[in-house]
Amino acid sequence: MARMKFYCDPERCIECNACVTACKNENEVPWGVNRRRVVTINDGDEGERSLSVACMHCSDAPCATVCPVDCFYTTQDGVVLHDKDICIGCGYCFYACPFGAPQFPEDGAFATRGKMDKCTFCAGGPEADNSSDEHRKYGSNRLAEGKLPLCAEMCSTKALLAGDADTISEIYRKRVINRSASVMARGVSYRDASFRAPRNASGKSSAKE
Amino acid sequence: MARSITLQIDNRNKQHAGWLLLLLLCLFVQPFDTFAKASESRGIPSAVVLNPAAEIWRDVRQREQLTNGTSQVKGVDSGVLINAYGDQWRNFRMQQLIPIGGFLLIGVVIALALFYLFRGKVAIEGGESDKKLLRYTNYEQLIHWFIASIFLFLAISGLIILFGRPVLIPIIGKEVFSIIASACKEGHNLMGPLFLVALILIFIKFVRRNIYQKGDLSWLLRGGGIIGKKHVPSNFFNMGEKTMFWMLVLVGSVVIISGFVLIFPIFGQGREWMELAHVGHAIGAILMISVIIGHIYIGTIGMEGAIEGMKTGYCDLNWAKEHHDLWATKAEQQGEAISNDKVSQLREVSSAQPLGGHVQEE
Amino acid sequence: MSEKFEQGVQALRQQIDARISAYFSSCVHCGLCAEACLFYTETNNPRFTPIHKLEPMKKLWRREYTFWGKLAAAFGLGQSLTEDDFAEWETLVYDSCTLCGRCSMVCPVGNDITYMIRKQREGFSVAGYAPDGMKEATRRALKIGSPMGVTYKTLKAALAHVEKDTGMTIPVDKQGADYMTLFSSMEIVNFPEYIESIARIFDATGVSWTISSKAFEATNSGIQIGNKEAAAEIVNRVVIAAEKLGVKYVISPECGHAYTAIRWEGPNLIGRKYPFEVIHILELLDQLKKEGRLQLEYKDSIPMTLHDPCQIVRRGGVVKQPRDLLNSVAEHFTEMKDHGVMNWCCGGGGGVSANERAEPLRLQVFNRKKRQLDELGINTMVTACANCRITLEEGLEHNEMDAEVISLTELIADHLVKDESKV
Amino acid sequence: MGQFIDGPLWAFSLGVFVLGVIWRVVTILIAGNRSDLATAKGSAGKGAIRAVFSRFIPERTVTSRGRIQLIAGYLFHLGLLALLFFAKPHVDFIAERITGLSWSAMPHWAFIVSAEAAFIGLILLWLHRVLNPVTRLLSDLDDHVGSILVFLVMLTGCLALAQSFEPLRLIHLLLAELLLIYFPFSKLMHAFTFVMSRGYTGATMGRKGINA
Repeated sequence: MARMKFYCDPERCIECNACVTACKNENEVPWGVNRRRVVTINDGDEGERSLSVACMHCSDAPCATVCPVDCFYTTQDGVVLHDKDICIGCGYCFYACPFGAPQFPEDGAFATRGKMDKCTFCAGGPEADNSSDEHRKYGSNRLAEGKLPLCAEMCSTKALLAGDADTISEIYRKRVINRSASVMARGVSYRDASFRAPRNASGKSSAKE
Repeated sequence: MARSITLQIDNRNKQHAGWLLLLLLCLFVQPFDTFAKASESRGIPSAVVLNPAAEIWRDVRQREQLTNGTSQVKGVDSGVLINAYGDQWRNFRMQQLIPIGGFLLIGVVIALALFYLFRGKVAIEGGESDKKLLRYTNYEQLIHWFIASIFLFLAISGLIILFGRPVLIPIIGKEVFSIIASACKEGHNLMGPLFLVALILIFIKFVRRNIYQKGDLSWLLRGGGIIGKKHVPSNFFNMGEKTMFWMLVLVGSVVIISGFVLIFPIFGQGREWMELAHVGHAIGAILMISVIIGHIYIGTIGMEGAIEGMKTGYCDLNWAKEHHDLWATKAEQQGEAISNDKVSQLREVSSAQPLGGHVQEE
Repeated sequence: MSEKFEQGVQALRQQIDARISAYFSSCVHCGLCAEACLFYTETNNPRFTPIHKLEPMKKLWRREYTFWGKLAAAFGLGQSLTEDDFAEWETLVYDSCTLCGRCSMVCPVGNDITYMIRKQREGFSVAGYAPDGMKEATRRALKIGSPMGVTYKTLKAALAHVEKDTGMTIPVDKQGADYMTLFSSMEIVNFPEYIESIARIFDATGVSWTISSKAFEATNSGIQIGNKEAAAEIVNRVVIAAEKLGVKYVISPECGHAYTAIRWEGPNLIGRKYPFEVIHILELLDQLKKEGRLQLEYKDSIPMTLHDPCQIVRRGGVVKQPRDLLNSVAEHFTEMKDHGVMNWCCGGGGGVSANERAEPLRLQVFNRKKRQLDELGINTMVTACANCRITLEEGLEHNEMDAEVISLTELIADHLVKDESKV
Repeated sequence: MGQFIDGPLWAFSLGVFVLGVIWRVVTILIAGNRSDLATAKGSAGKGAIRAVFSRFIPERTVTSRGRIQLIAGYLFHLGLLALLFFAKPHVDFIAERITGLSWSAMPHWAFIVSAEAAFIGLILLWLHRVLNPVTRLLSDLDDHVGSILVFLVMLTGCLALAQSFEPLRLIHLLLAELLLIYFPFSKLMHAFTFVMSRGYTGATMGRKGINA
């Protein structure tokens, strides 16, 4: 039994947002909903890192725990999905999720948020695989076709990996060995290796100020 | 910061607890200390299979300054990598609010049932007299039943949302329950603001009679007459009623404000605000419901003659003398006591309608 | 009795026209009319709610004109109008309604409740459920010619008295006069000063006028009790007399409901238009003043207020004239808080003053007027209705108030320019 | 069941409503009024038109003594009219099912605010009806059925706000249909006949030269 996971390598992510675009396109998500987003830490400063974030498909998903109508379920592949026919749009999953994955299509005055939408690991929803209903509500079901989520497949630097946890772990392990340690723990990995001291100016040219 | 929010929650409760229902709140406060420790040890959700991302996320999490970044995706909190309080809120909701809140409400009902078995209906000792006093004007009854109906609707719909998953889903299934829950959610959100309107009306009309006075302390010390079985002198409202009024106003304000924070997620308030608001909303609501259950008990089966004032506008003179003698004596001296016949003429009771009222104020 | 009841129901049925159907269809039982009715505001008795006084008529309407009523009737269910309803509602319809029309002004759906009560009285009177005082008054009006039993002989005596006091000749039965004037029997009996005032004003302004010995009575008990045959008969007397004398105008006296009767209901009662015009004495006085024929001198300095007679102002449309006239003779004329078409009734209109058993209630609801006066602090009340005058005076006396009620026409007569050369 | 409510029953209730209202108005008109023979002082037509509009504004007497009813009445009627004709789901429904014409709807928040105003108004009016001695005396079954039916339609509408649960929409629709069927046979007709009542009274008053 596989356990599907995402992994984003901050050493490789170049904040190109291709994963975000791919996801939107593949799943035809409504306006205002972003199942995936790229977060940049220390933008423009030393130690700038980007991470592509979406639902992490937790094993003990907080969203599923707090849902008042119990609309979440975990597939055999370890993908956390939800049933939009049952969702009442209360927003509790959004409060509980550490990653900010649950999204809502409406602005929410008087708490009208609409049905929650989130990353499905390109695995659709409870409806029959690749049925039109499923596509309308949840977008693509690539997993049923034997494909991985498009965001990961599109990633040009292969920063974003998706797939069975064991396989990804293995890839990651190899990368870490090559880099010799965890990037975050050590700070900027290639600063020490660079030929000259960093320039006084900080960050990239498109720095937002 | 994780600690500070816990402390904040903690303090809020201690403030209420200080002058409200001390005993009840201790139930809430105590688990909060354990809650803080528990959340630390839990850390991130334990993974059955090691997630290769776990390491990096743990790194992110340990460095608080790193949790806030920027994102091309625009939206509230979209730059936040980790919402550290989500898990605390989840623990509060699942391990404290639902079980403790549920048992508290059941406990109140059981306690009242036991009290009823023990004490029975408090009768008017002198029996009904042939005179009545005007207790509530038409307008006062109107706003009372207005806030009552809205409160009941909000309480029931809120309780369904809160306890539906453990209580109702096993009985009626997810599909049916989600319909009911959606109805409750939409109704709760739409009717919620009406409670503010009703509370303002109630506050303006009743605040003057609810200011604490001399004698209220002795009422409290004698347990409102439960201790010693003797009626304690009180004015138009007794200490218990005044306390309920202020509880309704203050806890009600907390519930209203937190409710607005929750139903208007358009002012850029982040998740931590909404989580905090939810905590305040839930604790406040459960407190209010508990107290109102007691209020309803006294009004219906607990005490003879207590509901008459709100039902008909008039209360029996003997009842008034027993329970609100300072007010009743003064009113009687001023010649405000009206004969039962006159009351039935003013209320036109000949047309057999169940509810009553009083002539309009000029 | 039962036959009479049937006739009463039939009479009631005949009254239900499009207006009443629309009114009953529109009424949402909001109860706002109660807040406009002095019988409710002064007693707080919900039974005095104006629309509630129409329950018998509504019962009939509901049973015979509505879907549910007809359905229930077809299955022998529901309530039909009973004689008990008449008995129970008699006091509500006659004692606690002065047909003042205030409720009709506030109804949010625009129901003319007063009109309906007036029509409902038709059924009640036919069924025999009317106060004895009013029945008697109507009988006397038909038989003797005046509800108070005033005959031409009494009038003649009063006229002789006036002639003696003023030295004028009062024209009686003068063919071809412009104006034929009517009196209320209350004026003849209680306020002969009114006759004198009229005579002096007309003399001073040179109006060609006369009094008919056949029809001098303006009051119409038929209108009050709700008996259209009687009302038509009383109107008809005036019309015939006026036609016979060939006058151009008939002057309605100060009396309130007399104006409604002769001016607004009269043509409909007799079923034809008049060949003459009906004009209220105040309208005529105002017209004379505007034409410059009525010359008035000096203004009274005592503060005065005006009591609007409902039937002349609210139900009659003579709103502006009394104010203009009063302003021309009073320096300090202050309006009551509720005045004009929203005035409060004296409590004795619509036949209530002729109804002895209603007296305690009438005196109770006088509190409204008392409060209005107390608010103003004015002790001189000018009015233009003999019936109001009597009711007000009784109310003032009952409350031991030191206030005076004067007739506007008499006040005007007192201010006539005393120059004999001016004609 | 759902198909029945959304199909034949809808058509039937709309038919009953339209025909019923016409029938009621016609029966009132058939009863007829006698023409007024008294010489008029003013215009009946003008008086009628004036009364139809002027009665939207309350008289001062009532503004102090009937304040609650007036405030509640305005809140309820204005709120109900706004949400009936300018709420997005209703505009869409009317355009799709009845007129084919569409007009711009209120923003969602305005829809909710008007619904809230209508709820405040209706709850207060009904409570006033049962608490105040005058209205309690006057009220009959029709008043209560009408109020409660309107309340239920509004309540189910508010419960169905999420617009994503078909059963909730059907309950709302079913109650609205019952209301439409009940409408012509009840006091709710005042929504149409008030024009006639005000008109008749205004015409009479107008002839007498009084502003009513």
